[in-house]
Amino acid sequence: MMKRGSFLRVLVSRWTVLLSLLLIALFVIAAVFAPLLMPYDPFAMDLPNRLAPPSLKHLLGCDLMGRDILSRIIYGARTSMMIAFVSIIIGGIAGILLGLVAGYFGGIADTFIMRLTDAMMAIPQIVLALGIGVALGRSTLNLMIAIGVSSVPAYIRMMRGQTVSTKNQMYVLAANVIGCRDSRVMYRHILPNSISPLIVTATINLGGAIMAEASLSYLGLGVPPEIPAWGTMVSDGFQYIETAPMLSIIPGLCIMLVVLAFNIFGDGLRDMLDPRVRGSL
Amino acid sequence: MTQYIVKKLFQALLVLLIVTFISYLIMELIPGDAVDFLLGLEATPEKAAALRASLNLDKPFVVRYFIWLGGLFRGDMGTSIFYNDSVANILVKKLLVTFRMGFAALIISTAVGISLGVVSAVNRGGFWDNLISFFANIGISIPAFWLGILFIILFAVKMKVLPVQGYTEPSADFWMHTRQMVMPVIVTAVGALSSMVRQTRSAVLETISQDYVRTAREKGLRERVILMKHVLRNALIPILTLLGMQVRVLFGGVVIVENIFAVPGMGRLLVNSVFNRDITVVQGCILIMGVVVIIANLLVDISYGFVDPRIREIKDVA
Amino acid sequence: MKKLKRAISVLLALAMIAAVMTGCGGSGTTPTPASTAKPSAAAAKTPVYGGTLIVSQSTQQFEDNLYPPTAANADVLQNARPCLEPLLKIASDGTLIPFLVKEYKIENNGQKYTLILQQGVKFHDGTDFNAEAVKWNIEQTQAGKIQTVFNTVKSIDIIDNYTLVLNMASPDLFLLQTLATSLPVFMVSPTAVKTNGAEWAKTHPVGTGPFKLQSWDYGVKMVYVKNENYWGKDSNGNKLPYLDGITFKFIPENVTSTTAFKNGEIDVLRALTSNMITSLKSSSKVTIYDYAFLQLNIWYPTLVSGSKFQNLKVRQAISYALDIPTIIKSLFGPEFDSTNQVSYPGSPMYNKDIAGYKYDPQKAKQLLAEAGYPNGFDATIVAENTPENSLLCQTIQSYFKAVGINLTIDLADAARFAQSVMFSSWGDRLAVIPFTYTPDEIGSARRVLNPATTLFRSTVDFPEKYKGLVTNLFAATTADAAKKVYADMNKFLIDEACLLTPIYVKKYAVAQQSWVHGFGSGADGEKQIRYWSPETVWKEKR
Amino acid sequence: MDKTVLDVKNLRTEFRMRRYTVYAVNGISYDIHPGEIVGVVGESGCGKSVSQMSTLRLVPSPPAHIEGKAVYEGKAVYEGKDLLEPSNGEYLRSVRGGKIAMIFQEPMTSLNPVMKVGEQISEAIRLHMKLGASEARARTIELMKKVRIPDAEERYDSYPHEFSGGMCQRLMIAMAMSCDPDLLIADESTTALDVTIQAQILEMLRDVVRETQTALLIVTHNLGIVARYADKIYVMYAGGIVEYGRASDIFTAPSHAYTIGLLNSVPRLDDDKDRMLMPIEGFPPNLQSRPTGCAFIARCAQKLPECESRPEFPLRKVWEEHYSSCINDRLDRSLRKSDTLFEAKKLPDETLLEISGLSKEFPIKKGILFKKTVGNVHALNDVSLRIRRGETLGLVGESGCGKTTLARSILGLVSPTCGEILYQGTDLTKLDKKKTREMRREIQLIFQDPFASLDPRMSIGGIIGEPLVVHKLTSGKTEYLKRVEELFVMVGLDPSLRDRSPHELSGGQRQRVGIARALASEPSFLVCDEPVSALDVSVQAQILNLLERLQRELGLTYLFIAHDLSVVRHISDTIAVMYLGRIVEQGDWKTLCEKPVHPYTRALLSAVPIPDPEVERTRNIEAVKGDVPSVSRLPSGCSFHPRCPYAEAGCAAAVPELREIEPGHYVACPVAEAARAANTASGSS
Repeated sequence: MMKRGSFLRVLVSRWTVLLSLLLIALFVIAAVFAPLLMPYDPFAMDLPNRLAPPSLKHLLGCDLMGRDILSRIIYGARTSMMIAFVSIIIGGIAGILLGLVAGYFGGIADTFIMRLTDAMMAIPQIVLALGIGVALGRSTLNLMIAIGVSSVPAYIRMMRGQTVSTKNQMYVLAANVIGCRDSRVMYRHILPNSISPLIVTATINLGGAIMAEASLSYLGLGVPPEIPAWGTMVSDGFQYIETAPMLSIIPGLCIMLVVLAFNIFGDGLRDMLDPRVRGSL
Repeated sequence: MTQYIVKKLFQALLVLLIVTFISYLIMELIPGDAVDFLLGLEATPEKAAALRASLNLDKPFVVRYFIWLGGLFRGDMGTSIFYNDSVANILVKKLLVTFRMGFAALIISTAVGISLGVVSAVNRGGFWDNLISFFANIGISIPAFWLGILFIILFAVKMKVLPVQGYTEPSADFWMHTRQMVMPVIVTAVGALSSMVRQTRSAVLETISQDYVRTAREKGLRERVILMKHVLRNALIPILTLLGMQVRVLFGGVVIVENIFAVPGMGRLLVNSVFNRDITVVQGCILIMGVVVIIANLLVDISYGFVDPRIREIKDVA
Repeated sequence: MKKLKRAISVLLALAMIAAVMTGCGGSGTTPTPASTAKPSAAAAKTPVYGGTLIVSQSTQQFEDNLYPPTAANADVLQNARPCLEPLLKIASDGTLIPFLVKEYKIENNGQKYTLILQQGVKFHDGTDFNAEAVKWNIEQTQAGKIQTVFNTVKSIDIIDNYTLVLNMASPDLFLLQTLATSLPVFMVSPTAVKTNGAEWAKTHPVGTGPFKLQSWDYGVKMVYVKNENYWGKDSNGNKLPYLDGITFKFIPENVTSTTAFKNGEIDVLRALTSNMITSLKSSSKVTIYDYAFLQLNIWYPTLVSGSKFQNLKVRQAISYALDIPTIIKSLFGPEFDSTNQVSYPGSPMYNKDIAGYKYDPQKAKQLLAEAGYPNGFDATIVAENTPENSLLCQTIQSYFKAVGINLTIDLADAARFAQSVMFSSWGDRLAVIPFTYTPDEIGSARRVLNPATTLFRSTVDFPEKYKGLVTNLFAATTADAAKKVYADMNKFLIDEACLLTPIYVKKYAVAQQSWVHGFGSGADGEKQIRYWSPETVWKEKR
Repeated sequence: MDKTVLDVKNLRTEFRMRRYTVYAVNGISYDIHPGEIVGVVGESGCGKSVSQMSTLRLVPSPPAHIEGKAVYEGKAVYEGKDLLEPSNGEYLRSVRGGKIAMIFQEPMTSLNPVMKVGEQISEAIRLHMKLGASEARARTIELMKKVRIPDAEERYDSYPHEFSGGMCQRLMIAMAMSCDPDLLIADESTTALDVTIQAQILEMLRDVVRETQTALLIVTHNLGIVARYADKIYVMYAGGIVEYGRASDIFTAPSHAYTIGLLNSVPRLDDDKDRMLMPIEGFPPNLQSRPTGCAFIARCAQKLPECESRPEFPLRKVWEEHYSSCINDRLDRSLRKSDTLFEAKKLPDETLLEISGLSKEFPIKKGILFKKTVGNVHALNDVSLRIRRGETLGLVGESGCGKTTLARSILGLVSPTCGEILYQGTDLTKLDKKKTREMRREIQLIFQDPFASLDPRMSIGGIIGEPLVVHKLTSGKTEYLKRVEELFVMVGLDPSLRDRSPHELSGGQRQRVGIARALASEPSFLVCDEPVSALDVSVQAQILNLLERLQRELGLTYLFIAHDLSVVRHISDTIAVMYLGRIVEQGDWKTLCEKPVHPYTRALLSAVPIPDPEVERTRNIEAVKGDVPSVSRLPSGCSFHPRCPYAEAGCAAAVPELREIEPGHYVACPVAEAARAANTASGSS
């Protein structure tokens, strides 16, 4: 990898990447320090000012149960981020292992895993997630499992391609020549060299996971109702779109901005980690 | 070439079989079945048992799957528990609706996507490139249903230009049909369009840096000729691969959009059936979605043969 | 697919509970609708012919079966009303209106009924509507086992082509009232069903109605066109129906349907939710019929061994902990009402001297302490996954937190709710369960508040005293006797055993464009929203 | 000779990247006359290719992602017009491909894979010569015949992937010559080809150029090619011309320290065995800083005190038409003898490795589900070899001759179809997985591509130390670090590089890391698979000397595989020549190089140009007909007979046996002696 200093300096050189980095930082800070930043308790009901418009007291107004929208958005960041990261981890780990095995050993293992992946890829991700979600029932953990499992095929396909191309490199042959076992070759040589495409896919999928959470909650499968999550807030806010549009528009906007930030950052990262490009930035 | 096609066909059939097994397995895992739902509180144990037997719900999961599969080979996709009508004739109407919308979205996203992708790749780093890439990035980040509702408020409520919902057969009233289809098609197409632009751009950039493009330039050909005859023909291969994937993305989009705009398509039927535990209809929908996606990929694989001579005579040298 | 759609689905599932009307001599009087709507100015204007009425509601969930003898779903059958007609109609004040049956005579204390039929009426397939057809329809309904209104009919004699006599096994003075108000018994052409079979009949209703079913796309659209040779005439002799056709449109997304209504694309929007009402209130005439059809209660699993809810004090503490009136007033729309018992304020069955539990958090805390839970306990509440339930549970959760109970919410989708709550023990959890008044309160009470139903059999332990009251309810022959027993049952359930905590009562709300007349209030004063008469509806030219 | 085709006046090309600039070409001037052949020589990174591209303003197509732009200064005058003038853009486009044509290094990737070959050639003709489609097609076919492409009519419509490397290069030449250019630039056009094919192509190119009086500019790093073909030679270093002059003067009186260093570091077929290669120490310059003074000063062994102080070094006249920028006019040009006596290397006759009857076939499978074999690739057939301890066996052969498959079989990476490999008595082919892995300590491999064979994600120390960890050769951290340090020193690497990653090192340093890694498990047998062919000439010498020193110090045995005969002759004790999976001739280095018997060995030897114009003037090349046949359809009998000038009827019938015509000298050709006799009679050595 490039020396630490120049890596960041180069990454930040493109203003769009800088902006997206800022947005992601904001999102992470909001998620981690949620309890400190929230002006009100996101669960506290205050029936008199139900659907109150934005005011000085409540910057973004109140939702249908009189809870402060700003606090719920901040807390929602935590839930959405947690869901995004955990589902990435679930999808990623399963995908990497299966992809690695399929790519490295080839033969029947490869055909079996790849045909299974093709089959799961033939079903749209939202339908897969819906099926799994309904099977498990409505809870935050189940939602994460649903999004994670339905994103596994994408990781398998990416990891297998990467393993097949890395496997034919000379340094992998060299590792065999000096007597490494298959397992050592995989985790010591093939995995580290597939890290960069993996990180890029993960960042772009982070955005995808947040959107999946939103779509699933629209279809009725989101997190338990009292826990604020952006997707649920958008779908619950639908009913009152004419009377209180803020209820849906703001969380929708947050989702878009964060997903946009992750995508731009993902692109920037890919250019950064691509050796051919590194020289020119 | 034919050998290559036959090989791909075999693979497609195998994958389709696995698709049906996966969807049957998921439906099996979902607790509760249509019978309790249907009979309501009047469910006397004998009545429930009788209905379950008639629908083969009492048999073990694997047996039921093979009965369904057997039926499939005889061309009968089973009867819907809910609408007690054959799945085929429920699906046929809904299929047309979804295909019309999906196909229109595919055409738009492909045509516009590829041309914008090429434009932004050709003047790399220029104004147009940044502008197109920026909007493409936004395009993939917007959740479909949120955009749908924004469209409804903007066009239907405030500007009262387009009808809010509903679906009229094109044969009945073509003008009304198109007006109703404008918003759903655009909302479905946005996501697919944006990812198409991004992928075409990287495919074209990759091809521009190849040696034969330098040779073409060295031959003194005009830039436009180089782009058309040399760059695009070679960039077509990765773009085709992407096209196969687009069909899957569009089906996902359609499921959401049909619910917002009350379009009676297959996506909405599928979601309802999952919640109604109407297994045969779910199987029918997923089977058709699977078939379409697999056929799309098959067509893409075959078109490789025409575009790239190297693939035509595949010899598997061990 | 919107969550709200499943709310309707549960209501309809429970409407089926009301489907089976048992017992004899039920009071049969319909609840007096105190219509909050302004008397419609339509009466002054003269009806105009032509136009198609577009009626819309959220997608209904259930088996699309329009063959009366085997149809189990009242709302679905309502959609067949334009082409199928009942023998008799009933006015809002309970008086019977002759329709297909021109006259009727009741002899020897309800043992014998003579029905004289309207003459010159033809089914849509051209065959005659005569005594033979009515006899066949009644026999089919008895065989269908879904509707029980004719169970007590021993035999039917055909006197002549247009008169028939029903001999009752036991005296039943209210047969015709029940017939008019229970799950509608529509007349279907026997020849059509005999030739094409019952399965075909489910999707091809052939009746005597003012319109014919042209096309039906399940869960999407039903299109009716005018029946040219319809038998009916209006009060001053002109031919009916006024409209050229009626189209039912099912739109899952509320926002979409409300916006379409405001744009004038839809004439009548049925089954409104509270937020639809708030958004529609500003723009057009919204009629809320004071016809309550559903109540939601929290039930306690007293039969589950070791459950904390077996302790009466805990149940009472929970009742005191909830400030139901404020919740309803602030969170839910005008079509909701709070009540302290199974019945509702507007209903004749309402028992005034039930104390109920006023909102008193201190008392709740004190009761909890006495019951051995000084700093509260953990609990779970299970409800069906609808927007209203989600709203309700979150509110209950915060009220519970105030008294130390921390509640987790388990929202299950319709099928999972049916499987895990309705038909088996729902374990040591609170359950939010609806109770419907359709078609009449006493009938529902007999069926639902009955310890033997699958709903309560395995989870709620009803004391002996209560079981005695239920047997009396079945035995009550006169309306007043049944009413007395029902009141005692209510008193026991709430004040003595506190086996449930009522939450809200929901009324049926319909939005109607100003140019639509005769939809809610029929020309003959019939305020029934659920059993409307399509032939007298008409639209102004726009 | 008076009219200049192209006159370039201090051409300067810089790549302006976002944060730094690469000074690729720093003000070079040269001119070329019709019919003249000019050679431009230099190591990689000296700007020889970039300068040619710049004259035609062909942005040297950096990978599309690089946003850098090429900035040109100076003039390139052609027919009176300066091509670099932006306003002449349209004119330049008409010149490109028409009047000035180029041939590139990688023939296979320079042709559009999805377009018919003939079309790609006629495309240029129609553009520049304004000919109709049918005339263009006729002209293309005629050109294809001219560059000797068999059955040109049919091959017009076939695709690039159906041609071999050599054939593709011929197509590129046809394309370049298609519009009768005035100047043809061959940019490393034969580097990727085999020696015999390279000889064919260059000979043909020279005849075509002489015949059409086109000017030819050959850009290469191979001094031999330049010596044989070029009239005038320019020597480039770090983006500038350090010396130029007539070919004979440059070789007889090199007057720049760098040129001398180059000449002394190149092994020659005709130099005596104990000659010591004198490598240029250090590694190529970093082009990211603007050069001042003499760029070669860092590596110059004969620099004078004032070399440091002088600001710039113009080209000064040293001889008639011979200019150099080196100010030291008393340069020592002598070759130094190696201080070790090679003859002294007596070889014990203890056999370390014995290969007998080894063959390997890769089946070609076809079919849908159940793959059936339709053909066989005969990689090796019936190879037998003996290598004694401490000996270096050179294995020479062109691409497709099976030398890499042989190397991989010895290492157990490929399991042979039949035959056995005895290593100190144990047969490697019969070992199970675990035992083969243990044997890996004994036998190690050095790779050709130094960059690709090092894991980019690991540090240098980690790479070298990995065998120690894998075989648990050291117990404890300190002993591990000490052993790693020892290995660094052994191969001449600075231990402080331990934490750097491979891409920060030069080619030579990376190859040393490869060698250190191989030595970590103290092997006694090293297989070197083309260890130096990817390196620059000067660095090549460093590695060869290192290998020789290690052999002496550690008593290693080498199997040295290469396609460059001069390198193999320099380092090996005995040499074996392979052709299409068979050993055709084997013998000690002296007899094989000086008295070759097998026609293929002789063709190989004569195809290698010697970096000395006088020798090259008189030598004619034993031309070899046609192209290497495909490995899946081997010709019957002796597989060389279709291309062998002395082939007789018998050759096609039986597969010739490897027979011992002299002690230690084996040959697999029945007519070998007669052919040699006939040949010596005709007076060529």
